[in-house]
Amino acid sequence: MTPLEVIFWIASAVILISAIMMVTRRNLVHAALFLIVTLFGVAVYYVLLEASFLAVVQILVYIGAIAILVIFAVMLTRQVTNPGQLFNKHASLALVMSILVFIGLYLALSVWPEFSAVAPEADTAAAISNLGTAFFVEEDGQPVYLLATMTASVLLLIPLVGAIFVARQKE
Amino acid sequence: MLDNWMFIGLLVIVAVALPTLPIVVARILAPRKPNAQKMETYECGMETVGETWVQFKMQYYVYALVFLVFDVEIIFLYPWAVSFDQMPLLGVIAGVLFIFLLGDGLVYAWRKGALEWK
Amino acid sequence: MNYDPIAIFAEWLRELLTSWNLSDDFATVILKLIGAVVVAGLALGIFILQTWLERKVAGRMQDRFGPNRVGPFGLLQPIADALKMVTKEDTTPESADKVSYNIAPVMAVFAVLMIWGVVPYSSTWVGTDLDVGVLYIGAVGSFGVLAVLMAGWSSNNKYALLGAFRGVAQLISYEVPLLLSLVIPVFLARSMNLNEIIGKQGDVGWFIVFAPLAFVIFFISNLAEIGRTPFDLLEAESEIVAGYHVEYSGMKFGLFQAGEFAHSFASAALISILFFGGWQPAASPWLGAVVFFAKTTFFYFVIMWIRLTLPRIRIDHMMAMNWKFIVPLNIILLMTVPLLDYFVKDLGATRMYAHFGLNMVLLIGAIVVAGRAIKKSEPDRVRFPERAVAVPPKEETEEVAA
Amino acid sequence: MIPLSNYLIVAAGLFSIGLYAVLARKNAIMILMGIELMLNAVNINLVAFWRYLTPENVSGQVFAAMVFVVAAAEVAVGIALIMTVYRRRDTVSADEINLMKW
Repeated sequence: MTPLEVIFWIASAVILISAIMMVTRRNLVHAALFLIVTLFGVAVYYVLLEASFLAVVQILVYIGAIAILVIFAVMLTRQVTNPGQLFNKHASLALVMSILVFIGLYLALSVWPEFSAVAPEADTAAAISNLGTAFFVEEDGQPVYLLATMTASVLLLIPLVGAIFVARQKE
Repeated sequence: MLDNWMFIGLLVIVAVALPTLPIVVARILAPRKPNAQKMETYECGMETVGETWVQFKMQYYVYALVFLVFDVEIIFLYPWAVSFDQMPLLGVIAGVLFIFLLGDGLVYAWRKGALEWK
Repeated sequence: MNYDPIAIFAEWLRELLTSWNLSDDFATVILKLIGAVVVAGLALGIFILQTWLERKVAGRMQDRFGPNRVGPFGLLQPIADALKMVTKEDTTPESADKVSYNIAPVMAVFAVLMIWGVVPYSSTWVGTDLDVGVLYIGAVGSFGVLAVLMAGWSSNNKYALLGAFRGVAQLISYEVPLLLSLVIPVFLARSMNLNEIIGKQGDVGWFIVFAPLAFVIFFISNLAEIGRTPFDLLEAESEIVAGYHVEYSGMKFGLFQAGEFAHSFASAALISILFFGGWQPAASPWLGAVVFFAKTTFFYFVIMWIRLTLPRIRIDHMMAMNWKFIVPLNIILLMTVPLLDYFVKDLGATRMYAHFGLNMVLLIGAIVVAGRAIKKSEPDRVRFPERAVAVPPKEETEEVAA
Repeated sequence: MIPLSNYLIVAAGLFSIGLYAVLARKNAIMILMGIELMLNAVNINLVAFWRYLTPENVSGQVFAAMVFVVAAAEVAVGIALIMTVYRRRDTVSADEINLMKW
């Protein structure tokens, strides 16, 4: 096993185990902390896939913002240890469905010819500046994402509207 | 590039181990004589009343939301700044427009009073 | 002149390791591990020196001696402090969430130590040359926020939680101008790699001239991120006991303290790298490191100076300053600077003057607008009453005269 | 070298766990966290496809960035809604939020 493979298996184990831990926690802050561990593992994946920009953004956006937001929400709704039933009455059905989805995904992917492709040699260092041009430049022959970027910008206004909404509520 | 990240990975291990070490040393060296009063929650000598989660302002959450917006904006701004030399005028204007839209949102939130600390 | 002892040492060590029949990969891992230990150890070593320096400077500024009992000039004081910390009883409140409670101080130090992984000490001495260095610094900062939140929540104490909420509100608010102002040096250097940013400053001039406004914003938001006195609302010992770490004692409290100190030095290092050319103009590794640390110590001194001089800001003022002044100003800066740069980017020295001029215009405009807004919002500001003079009662004086 | 299949299988597993959280947990915040897991699984796939199939074209990374944006907006609005419901009805249990049912 190469060092890369060792890191890959450790990261996979961390991702899956902490995801399962997250789902089964009663204490929601603990669940959020396990979510953070999972997200960190995904960041390691991005590093292994040589998408260093996304790895850093994963930490910045997911751990730095989204996870903090979730923990805030847990604390503000005072539902840290939610009493009573953890799972709803369809929990066993949901478990069966999730496993079926996993098997279905696996079967669907395994017949795909590229399923066990090996990574080609590539210059991934240029990806960051290519990202910049991909986001903002419209070029012939290149895929065009300018519209998507602008839509993202508009989409980001929605949380601001949400902020106004939350701020204006009466105590 | 993975070589660089290997250093970061090792630094993660070291940076966790280094602060853990004094805690472990302190656990060995420091005295431990717990008693019921010492282990109480500190509240200026009073016994703590009620649960910890008492009324918190929604305002905290509002700031977190506005922060989230700008944090995500970063994804687009940094690659834009890095690849500015390859940018035609259209790209420059698109980027400025992108920032303008978000600044516009901030001004709107401001006018609607979301940024007031109450 | 470019004698590089670390490179020579690394080469020698690699040869030694491979002569023991270790594979090349394994030797690389060992070398990098040693590098990581050196980088993290250096940061902690600086922290130990800092505790002495900070108390000495604080003493001088407040007209007292500071530590002067242990060793010459009190230089051994940090060791005495460390011994005391380690042998002090460490209480954990009964109702605390044990795991989070113990992880939080480690994470607070972790977040700061990680910054040093990408800081270039000189042209060749650098932990690692990440091509996303600047963004990486922003990313590891989010672990600091997490540490505050975990410490406050796990203590299960109202004051701690209140402090944590305030602290997180402050940290995330000021992370916005921090990240947005970092775009400007990245933009000017067209790179996120810290060493390339420094190299670019050697070519075109230090970015403080190009972007004084970004520097001011970066400096202020860094002060807030450190959480020291003008912005120490997350501690605010006179208001909410001691904020999020009220329950911590002994070594764990010491770690929070270490995180704060190391963070202030790391911020000074970032300021000197991003805006003052880092190890420039010295090309040789030795001299570069000396120049870098001299600059960093200077900015660390400025941070200390501010801490020891200014009183605490009120929380609503602090938030208003961030969201209604710094962030809008930063957004305007981000919209105008690229537009200007698109037209002047090939003009050499003119480019520098253009950038400087634009920054000055924006700065003056912002000060004027903000001044008017403040006057408008607080028309009946509390003014000092007319100076009271001790006047003897009238009757008495008349009596005496008669 | 690690084949593409490893990443895809782990991503599928992560997706299924997220799906289970969404379907089975009562707490609405927990459901949002499950959605985050699912989005992360999707992102792993996008980045893995980029690296293994089209590394010369950054489309995969662009899509992943868009997923970040959508995830952030979704969490922000979702939690704002949950908090509003919590204030009105004093619950965050998805079973009890049945205003729209009839």
